[in-house]
Amino acid sequence: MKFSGGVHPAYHKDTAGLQIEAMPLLHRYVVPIAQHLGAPGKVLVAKGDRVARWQPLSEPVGFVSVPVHAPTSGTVKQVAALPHPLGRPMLAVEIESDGEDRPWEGLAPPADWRRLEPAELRRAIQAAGVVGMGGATFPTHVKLSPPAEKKVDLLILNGAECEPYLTADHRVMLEQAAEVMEGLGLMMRVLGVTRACVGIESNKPDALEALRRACPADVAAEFTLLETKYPQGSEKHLIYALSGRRVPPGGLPMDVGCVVQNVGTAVACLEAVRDGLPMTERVATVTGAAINVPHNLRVRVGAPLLDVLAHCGGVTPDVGKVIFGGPMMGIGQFDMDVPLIKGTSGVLCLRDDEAVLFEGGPCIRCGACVDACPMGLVPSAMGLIAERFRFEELGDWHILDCIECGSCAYVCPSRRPLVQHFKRGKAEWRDILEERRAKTDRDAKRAETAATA
Amino acid sequence: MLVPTVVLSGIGLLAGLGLALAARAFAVETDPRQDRITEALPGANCGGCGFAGCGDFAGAVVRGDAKPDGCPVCDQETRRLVASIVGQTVQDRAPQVALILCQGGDDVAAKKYRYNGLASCASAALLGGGDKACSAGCLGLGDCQRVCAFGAVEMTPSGVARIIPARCTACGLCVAACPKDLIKLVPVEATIHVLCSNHDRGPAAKKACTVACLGCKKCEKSFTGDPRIRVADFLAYIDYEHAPDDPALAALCPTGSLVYRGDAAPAAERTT
Amino acid sequence: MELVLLVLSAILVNNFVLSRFLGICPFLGVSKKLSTALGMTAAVMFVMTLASTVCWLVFHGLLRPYGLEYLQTISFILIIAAMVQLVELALQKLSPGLYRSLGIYLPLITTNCAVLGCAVMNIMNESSLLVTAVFSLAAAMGFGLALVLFSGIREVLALADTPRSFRGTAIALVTAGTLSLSFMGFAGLVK
Amino acid sequence: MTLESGTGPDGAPTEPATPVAEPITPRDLIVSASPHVHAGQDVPWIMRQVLLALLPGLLAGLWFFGLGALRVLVLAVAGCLACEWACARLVKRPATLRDYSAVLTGVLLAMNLPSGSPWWLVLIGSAVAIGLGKAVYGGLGYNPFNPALVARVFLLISFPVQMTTWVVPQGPGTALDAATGATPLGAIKEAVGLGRTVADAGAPGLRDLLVGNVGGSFGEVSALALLLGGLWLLWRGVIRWQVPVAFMAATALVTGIAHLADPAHYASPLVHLLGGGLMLGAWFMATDMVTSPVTRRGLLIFGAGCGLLTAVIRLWGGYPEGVSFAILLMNAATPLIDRWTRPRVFGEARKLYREADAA
Repeated sequence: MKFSGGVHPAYHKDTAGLQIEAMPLLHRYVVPIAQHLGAPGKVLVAKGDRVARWQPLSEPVGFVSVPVHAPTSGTVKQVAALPHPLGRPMLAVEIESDGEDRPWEGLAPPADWRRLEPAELRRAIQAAGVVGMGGATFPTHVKLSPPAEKKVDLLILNGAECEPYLTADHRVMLEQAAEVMEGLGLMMRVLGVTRACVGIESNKPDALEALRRACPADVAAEFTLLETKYPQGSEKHLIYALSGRRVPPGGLPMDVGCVVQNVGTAVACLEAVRDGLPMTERVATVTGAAINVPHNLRVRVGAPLLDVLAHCGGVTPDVGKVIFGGPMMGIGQFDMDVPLIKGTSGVLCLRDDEAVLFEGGPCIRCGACVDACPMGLVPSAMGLIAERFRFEELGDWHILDCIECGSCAYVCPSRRPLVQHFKRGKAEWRDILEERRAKTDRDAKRAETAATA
Repeated sequence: MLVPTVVLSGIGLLAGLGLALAARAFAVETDPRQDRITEALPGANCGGCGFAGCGDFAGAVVRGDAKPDGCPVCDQETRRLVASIVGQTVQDRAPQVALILCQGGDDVAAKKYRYNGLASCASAALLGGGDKACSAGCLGLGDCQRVCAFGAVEMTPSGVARIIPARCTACGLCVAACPKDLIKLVPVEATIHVLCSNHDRGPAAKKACTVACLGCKKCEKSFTGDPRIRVADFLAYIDYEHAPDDPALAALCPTGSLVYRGDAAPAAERTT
Repeated sequence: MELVLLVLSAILVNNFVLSRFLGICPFLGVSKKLSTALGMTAAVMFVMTLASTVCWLVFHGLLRPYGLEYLQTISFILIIAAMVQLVELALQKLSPGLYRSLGIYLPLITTNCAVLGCAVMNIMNESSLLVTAVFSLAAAMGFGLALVLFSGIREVLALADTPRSFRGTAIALVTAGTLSLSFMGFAGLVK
Repeated sequence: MTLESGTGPDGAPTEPATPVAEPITPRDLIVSASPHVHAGQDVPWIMRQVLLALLPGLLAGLWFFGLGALRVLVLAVAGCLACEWACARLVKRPATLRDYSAVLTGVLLAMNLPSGSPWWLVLIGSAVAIGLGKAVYGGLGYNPFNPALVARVFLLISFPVQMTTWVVPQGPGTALDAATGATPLGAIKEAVGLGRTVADAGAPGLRDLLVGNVGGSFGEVSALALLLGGLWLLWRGVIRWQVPVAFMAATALVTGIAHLADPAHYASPLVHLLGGGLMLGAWFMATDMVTSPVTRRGLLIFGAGCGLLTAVIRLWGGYPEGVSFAILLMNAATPLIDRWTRPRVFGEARKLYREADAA
């Protein structure tokens, strides 16, 4: 089934043919404690400590929290607020590598996922610090623990990789097809579902073929080649495209009985159980016109951006933007010291003349954004409202349903920074809701005291 | 003469009777105190009290949702009047003025990237805290100026906000609007201010901005006994309860982040 | 057929606001929001229809038999004022939100030339009671149509980057003028 | 800033694959919100496309009305540009001459005027279009009414004589003081008004209507050329099909019913479709993005409303031509249409998922 809206950006999947190459060991790594959505863990190490590879640097606090692990062995140089891909400095552990890459003795023993209970698997996945690798970085074990009242019957494996430029998932599907499918089977076991759908955009038929061939007999998966259209990889739209189910506004995939997992996440889950190895590396695409030698890199989490760029031959002098993630939803970077983290699916280096400059011209009401919005919103009107700072009206326009996919700004002929409007608008609207809730609570409390008095 | 009089008064009587009945059917209780409070208030509907305009605030006072001295704009007399309408008394409080604790314009403060986007501080702050290399620098996009109902904020040519004390009513809207928390309400009489909010260590602060407070403690050490300026976390703070009033203090500061704005200062810089 | 043409004429061709330029005060005053405009339309429809009918009854039943035509204006105003008071009382009770947003414009219906004009016009045209009622309702609907269209535009205009000197009533008047221009396209549609 | 080179597993430093060209200092990078790429279209591009699409109609008009038409065109475009510049100066904003919107307004205005219009009429029209139609609202994007049409209707009501003095087309050599005659629709209206039939009006045949060898505003006469331009716009994705299709369908429907009921007094729908300013209106004026709804459903309603009002005014109103009025009226209704045709939010209300699907 096809969803309405969406756009067809130039795909630039030039790195699709490049084998994944392991990044050499670096002198230093900066491992942020917060690499996932949810509560950051509690730091376990202090300055001067010796750590081994895969040793936990933090422990989860609460359920929606995962630990981070040392990418290599060495000495903790500092635990401090250091540059973070999200923009503001955040607590991180800086490790000076000793070059030995000595593994940690406390690793969990390898195990066969087919013999473990779902609860044990979930524990292993959380302990390994596995998060969604599509970019949202939601802790995987939480997604694999639907509450009892939500009956999940379908696991969807997201191999759409609809962001232009990025080919990391594509390469993982080609080179680690067997592990992807094993990981899928593992996650199906955790969820207790018998049905799985694999969705891949039609520009990657080879990936679909590889996965189909690698599918073990005991994993019941359906394979679908999806229309190549952005944002095909968005959870809600992928679910609709594969099953026809529509996640209600404000709802979660599990509200329609689905769980969506990225292909990279499947491999990470498998490695966590089969090999007992925590998540300390990922595949990231380093590409763009401003990078000298594009790569699909297997890079350890915490590798500083500058070293990654240097490994790829450095950037050209006319570099204008360095983006973590894809060009549609990625985050622009300005500090060369930020580390690549679990959610970094790629590093995109755009030339100065390629970088879109928002001009914020007047909206000419052409309606292109309305046609492009995959969520059925009216970005033109919302942008105007936000531009006049009338945030209290944005709720009527379903601002919270905006998935910030960028389709509207991509087509806007006036180059209006619509996504920035909506990010701000969402934050302001949440504040307003919070205030209203507090006020109703106050009123209720007063009514109560008045009643008792 | 009789007929027209009878006809007119007849119509009038009938209408009056109908209205009287209607008034009974649609009777609504209103609190006359709300109108009196609304009349007493300045009527600028600036929203500084946190309610939607003066009328809304008056209603909140009558219902007990707001304190009678909750209007930050009006003078002491009005506050007393409002309080007396609802049968309360209010404490006097010292007149205040807003102050922007940053003077890092483009001429003195470094930038960490080329910003491209909306001309609003709060929107820019979403992108790594804004383009100023100083993590506590004024972004210069004028959110405070936009919310001020009294035209009391101006942007200097170098791109940093400045309060025009004569117009400031200390309503506090700009304080809430600044995403970098750079605006504070200070007593009008205070003359010495630290116009910096950067908590970085000296070298880092200096690299980001030449007028940053380095936390060198020269000002703090100039006091014998109980200092009225204290440095905490590499930033100097004025003790506004016992505000110092000595033009010579400002000369101690190596970067110029400690300023004197009293009577002895040039007219354009005075706050009192 | 006669009545249908009458209704069309009152709504489109001889629109009270856009062709006769009556009732401009509330047209400009309460057109900032669509919801308020709809409330005002309802209020005016009620007052206009009822007031015109009652005025007709008073005129033909009282004033003319006694030769008191010269009392027309004052007695009509009296009736209209009473109607408006009634609406005001009812609104305050039934829809306090609308009551607040209409504000001063609600009592000002009393001095709304459209309402008085409608009542007087019916007398001048020697209309029958039925025609009076229908014409008044249609006229009020015409007023409402103009008001609702206009409020829709003004809601959008509030988001526009209008030059400072034209903000508010100035741009509203320009818009109303253009709207009036386009309504002239209906000229000659009836009769 | 210096680069740290990588170290191999044995701890020995390894050289980067290729030397690094230039170390980038962070402040050189651009940071903006996502997305970081763009489809490429911009406002001047759209305006240029519309201008290009107008070319066939424009050339046809110039062919039939000659120098007079050219004079009107040049005056209108120059007037609009000058006005745009002056207005920008007045409100102290940067002049936006380069987005071609003023040129487009000028061309559209010219095409809506008789080729024999006196120079002052054209200049007043330009001033009204840009000044009253656009600049007072804050410029491009904020005007609720189509500027060219505001000017045309303004002129039509203020100067009815000059605005209805139609030059008879005589090819490129048409003299400036050429003979005048009626438009086809005007002739029909007059004949019917005098109690005669449509056939008595002696209106030109469909072929002349199609190529444009008839009296009228100089840019509206050639239905075929305008249709070609419109289709090209559609193919380029500049306009959406809903407006022209709904516009023409509604006009054809209403005039068709009237024609079937009384062919003697109501002209055939083909005459209505090809005659007057309908093609120009449906493809180029009603499709103006700023003044039409943003949703496709809204555009359908908008187009149908334009068509309906056009037909009603033409058949029963006082004016022989109703396209301008109809579009202006629907412009006024656009905010309401937008409000009531908001698309459904993904996943809202209609729930496709039921327990049965899960099984």
